[in-house]
Amino acid sequence: MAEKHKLLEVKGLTMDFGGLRAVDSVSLEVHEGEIAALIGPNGAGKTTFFNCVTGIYNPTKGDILLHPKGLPTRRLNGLKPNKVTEMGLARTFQNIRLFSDMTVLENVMIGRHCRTSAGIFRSIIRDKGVRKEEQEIVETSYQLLKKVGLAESANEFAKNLPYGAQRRLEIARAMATEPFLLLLDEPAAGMNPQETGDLDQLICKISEEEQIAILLIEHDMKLVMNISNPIYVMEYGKKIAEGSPQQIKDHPKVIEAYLGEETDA
Amino acid sequence: MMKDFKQSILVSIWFVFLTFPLMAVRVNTTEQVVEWRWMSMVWVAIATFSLSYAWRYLLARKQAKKNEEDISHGKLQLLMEDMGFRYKAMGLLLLLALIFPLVFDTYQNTIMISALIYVVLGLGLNISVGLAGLLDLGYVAFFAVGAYSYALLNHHFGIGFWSILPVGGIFGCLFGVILGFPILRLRGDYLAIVTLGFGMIIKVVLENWSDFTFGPSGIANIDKPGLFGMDMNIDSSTTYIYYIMIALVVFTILITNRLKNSRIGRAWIALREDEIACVAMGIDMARTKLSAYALGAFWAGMVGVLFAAKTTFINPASFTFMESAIILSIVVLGGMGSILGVILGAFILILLPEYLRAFSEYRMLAFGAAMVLMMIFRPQGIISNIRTKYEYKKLTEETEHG
Amino acid sequence: MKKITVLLTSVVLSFGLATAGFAADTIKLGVAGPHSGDLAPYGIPAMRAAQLVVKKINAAGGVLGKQVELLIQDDQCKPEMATNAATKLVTDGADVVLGHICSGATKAALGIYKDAKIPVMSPSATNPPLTQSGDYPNFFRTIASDDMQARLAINFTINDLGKKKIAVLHDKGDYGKGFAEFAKQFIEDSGKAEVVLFEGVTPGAMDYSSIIQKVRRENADALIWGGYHPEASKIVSQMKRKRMKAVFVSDDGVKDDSFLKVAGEAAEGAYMTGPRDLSKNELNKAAYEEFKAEYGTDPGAFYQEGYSAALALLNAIEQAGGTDYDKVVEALHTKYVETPVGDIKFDSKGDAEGVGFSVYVVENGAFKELK
Amino acid sequence: MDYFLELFLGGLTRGSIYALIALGYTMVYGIIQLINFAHGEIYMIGAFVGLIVAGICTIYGFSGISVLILAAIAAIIWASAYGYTLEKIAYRPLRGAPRLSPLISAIGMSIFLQNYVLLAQTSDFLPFPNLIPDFEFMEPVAYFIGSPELVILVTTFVTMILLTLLIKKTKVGKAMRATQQDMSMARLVGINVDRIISLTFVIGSALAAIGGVLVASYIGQVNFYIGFLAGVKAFTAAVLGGIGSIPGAVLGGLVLGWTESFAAGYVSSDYEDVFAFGLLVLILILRPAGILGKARKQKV
Repeated sequence: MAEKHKLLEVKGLTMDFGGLRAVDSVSLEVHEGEIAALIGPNGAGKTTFFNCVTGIYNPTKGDILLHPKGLPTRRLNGLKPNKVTEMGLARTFQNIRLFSDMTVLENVMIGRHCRTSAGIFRSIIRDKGVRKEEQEIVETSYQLLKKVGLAESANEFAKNLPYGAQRRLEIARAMATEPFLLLLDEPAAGMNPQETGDLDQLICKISEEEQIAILLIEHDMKLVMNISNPIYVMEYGKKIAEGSPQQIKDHPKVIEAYLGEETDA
Repeated sequence: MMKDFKQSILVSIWFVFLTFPLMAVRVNTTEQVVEWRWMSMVWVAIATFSLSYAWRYLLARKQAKKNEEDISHGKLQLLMEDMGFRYKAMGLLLLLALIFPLVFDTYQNTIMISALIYVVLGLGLNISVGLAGLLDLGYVAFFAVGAYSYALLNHHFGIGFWSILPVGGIFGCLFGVILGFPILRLRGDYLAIVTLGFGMIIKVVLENWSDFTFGPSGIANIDKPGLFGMDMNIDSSTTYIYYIMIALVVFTILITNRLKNSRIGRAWIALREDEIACVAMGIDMARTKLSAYALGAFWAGMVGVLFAAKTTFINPASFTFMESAIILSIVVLGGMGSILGVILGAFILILLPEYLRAFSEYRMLAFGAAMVLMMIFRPQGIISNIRTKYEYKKLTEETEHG
Repeated sequence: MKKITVLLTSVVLSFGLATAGFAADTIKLGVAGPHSGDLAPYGIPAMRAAQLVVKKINAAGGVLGKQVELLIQDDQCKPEMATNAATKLVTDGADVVLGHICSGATKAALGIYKDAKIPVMSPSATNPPLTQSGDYPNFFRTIASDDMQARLAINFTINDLGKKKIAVLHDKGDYGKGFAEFAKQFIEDSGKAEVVLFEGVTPGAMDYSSIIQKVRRENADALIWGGYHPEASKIVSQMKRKRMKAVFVSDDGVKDDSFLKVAGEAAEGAYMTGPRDLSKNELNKAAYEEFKAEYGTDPGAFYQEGYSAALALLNAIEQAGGTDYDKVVEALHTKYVETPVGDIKFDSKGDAEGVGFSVYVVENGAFKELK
Repeated sequence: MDYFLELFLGGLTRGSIYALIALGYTMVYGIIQLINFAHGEIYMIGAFVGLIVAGICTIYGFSGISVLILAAIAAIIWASAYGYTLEKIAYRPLRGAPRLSPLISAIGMSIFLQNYVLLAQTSDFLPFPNLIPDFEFMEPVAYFIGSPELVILVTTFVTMILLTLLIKKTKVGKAMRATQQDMSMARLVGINVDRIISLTFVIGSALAAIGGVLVASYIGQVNFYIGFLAGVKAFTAAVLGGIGSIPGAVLGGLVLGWTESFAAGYVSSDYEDVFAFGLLVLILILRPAGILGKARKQKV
């Protein structure tokens, strides 16, 4: 098998908050078709890492490079989050951030914003092109809802969805931005085993059917071990291990980190 | 039962204590007299005793509703969401609006024009506050920009109403962009204080820059809107302005409604709901905020022109923070984001005090209290935002077959 | 839904009430001014004056045998409300109007009255262009205009007090800034003194210490203040505290008992202009007693002027033999009428002849007329 | 140089009052991230209660600095009571609501309180009795600093030291700091967060009341509207210094006081407010967290 195309390349990423180093020269790569995972105990700096990659924080040091297929490489450091998303990198949030007073369908429609173009004047005039674009937005969004199994609740308020469904809605919304790399921040947090199983399948399905590479943060090792490869492990802001699930399982530092946490809890 | 009673007693004792110095005593240090008003304490006690019951009942009901989830739609709300009824109601309203001046006298028309001016102001502010969630406490500044652009251009160059009407809107818009550019990075509450500051700065400039704005004495003899050079007396020109205003309101409703249900409108609402998620979904925050702010300003500028033409005299005293507060309460009470609600809000807040002149002293007191109570018990306003229904099932079927 | 019905009913009802009620053949005297809101103290005395005059005249048989009916409208001194009030008065068929109180509101309303051919007389709008611009032939007033006040104040400061370096401050308001600008112009025209400082202060600001320091740095020997008494009290208190010797000269807005009480000792020696002392005028005494008998308190601002305006307007109708606009205006210009502010008629521009200002000084906690 | 010193002292006096009021804004904001718009009204109510007490005393023939202290105590008691009630009625039911809701509620409360005092009392300016005697020892310097200024400076200085001690040294202060850091964490370790929030309002209101009485006796008059401008300015000061930071509020107050004083002294008092707000906008653009504020990263 030929070398897979490298999509995201993070080199020596460091993020300081005042005197505190939340992420300490972490490097990581995601290739086409992969479901990569970033795991680690609470407070290891995973979410900060995500925030740096998606432009919410501007990293102190290091490079974040995006290699879209067929397009020149882009450095993401310091880019605004919306630019990052436009580039084809979408994310979900650890503590769900839906637009709670909008309907489920509208939430996904927001994801289409950066792929559509109607401006103020055209929205007022509402010419044929705009009407067609609106139709396309509704259409695509509805299809995405179907894909994540939320078509039935399209007209409900997002805040009224059950927890698991809200997580899936976040994924659908992110997918509406047409990413080639999807970053999921603890997608299984707070789910029961049944829901987690469904989510497993959904993630695999997205990866296969949509040709979207996935980088996910997970706290729960089990989910990760089933579906991801490679896995990166962080602790106290540093990367302590990387490799296949098997390698990670046997890695002494990982065992230490997780055992230590286990006794804490 | 007993517990409630005890609690209410405590509440009323507390309020008697609280209001004692301000309500029971009146010291006139100019005349050197002290006036004791013990009766007011009795009233306070009775009023707070009964209000505390109402308060607890309403809070409990709010809690219960929260648990029931989303069955909060009242009858009025449901009626309003019925499209057929809405069209009929709108048609009827428009008809009523059109025959209004034929039935009522000039005075009623003038009052109605004032109310309609506030409808447009409310709808404009609704874009930035209601839809995009940008609290603007200096909105009246844009109103002033519009009014002064007409007054000055008319005074110096004699340019007529119709040519300035769009120009006023564009000036308002431009000001929105100029002021908005540096400050829209700020978080919600900072934005509120800075816009408040801008509102005050504009007033200070209008007062001080006498060479340009004629200072506090204002500009008089502004032309009323002309109609093919016809000479109009006060009655017919009021009626004429009334119809212009109706047209402007209809125009505003049409456009804001279209914007609300567009790609841009959705981005505004998303921005209000969650800024971070919004940018993460690829929406350019600065641009979206700026567009909301500037479009809000556009309407204020436009209706400012009409205001100047209507009163024929303007001075800085018409553009105070209180005006901004009144417009804000129209939006809040009517229902943030809801076009229908804002219209209703404007009519209630402007017409009611006009017809209940006897209570006009209590007007601002009631505004303030209503703003607080609305936020607590009915944050969605009198008529909450009516959700757009998207047609998708049919389309989906079509694509699947085709 | 029920709430809405109640609301609608009340709105409809009030429409009905507002439009109903055209009485028989009467002479309608409109009265407009601030009767609520923070400026109400300036509007209510004139309104009561009109009520008292009308009561008295009606009891004596009315004007030309007709009873006088009062139409009272509140404008809160706001231009937009003033136009509403004016329209209402025109619609209700007012023959003459007593008002408005604030210059801004008056300016806004005058166009409407002009179109409807209604004579208007203000007891308090002192803004000079109201008469001097010639735009409003239907406008009259029973109070002298700001420039007269300013001229008197400046003459007094320069000629009687012999001051050379004058600082002019104002409150950025319509009245205060207008007065200050005239003062500045008259000082410059006189050639005998110079304006060393001309600035506005923010009403309601915490203190005026910096501006007071500035006045001292400029070595001003007189401070002219254009504005009202709350700020004036702050200024004189701070001047006293800073041990400043400059004299304080101001306008009618400061000649208020509150100024004496708030500023206390600091007010001693302050000069201000104000309407001529009329306590010796018989009509004025009578008007004062009437008010005292009816309301039990002192009348307040613009009572005499309001009383005089009501008398002048009704007298003009009497003289003209009807409410015809041209005849009433003619009568106002030509026929003298005895009022609490003196024996007056109106010049071609609408200013009252025979109404004037005096300079007062604060002495032992009271205003004393100087000339 | 004299002139500079005079302006400096004038700005210091004004700024220290701003600082007293700004502390209330900053403490409340630090804990519940709310601009308590009605805080200026609390200041006004403090001044009014002080006027009522002082007025009654002087009418019955008492005078002097002890009356001022009595008036201040009454002002503190009632202003605190109003602050406490304000939080309970207008803000507590809105905890967890969208950010805009409590802010609008606060604006509503501000309008309400203003008009409440207007209707219950009067719209006129009422003279505040002159209770601060001219100290003999101040006579040589009375030229640029008077006794009232001295009283204001000393009082604010002492108040701020007491406040610092309260926050740094006492158990309550620790609980307040903990709640400010992380409300849910504070709740977990057994701090009664609701009570701490109430307490914050009470302390903030007490400070505003002190400011109110000081200003009233300094400028000698009170009316229902004095809270609006003072509140806006004090809030500006709090934001300048870095909202949420207590030393920041003090610094912000002083910086604002000096800005206004020097602007009026060296440029023109016509545009005093423009300078104040211009400075605010400038600071917010250059340093959004204020002079001493820490950039508070929102948790994502």
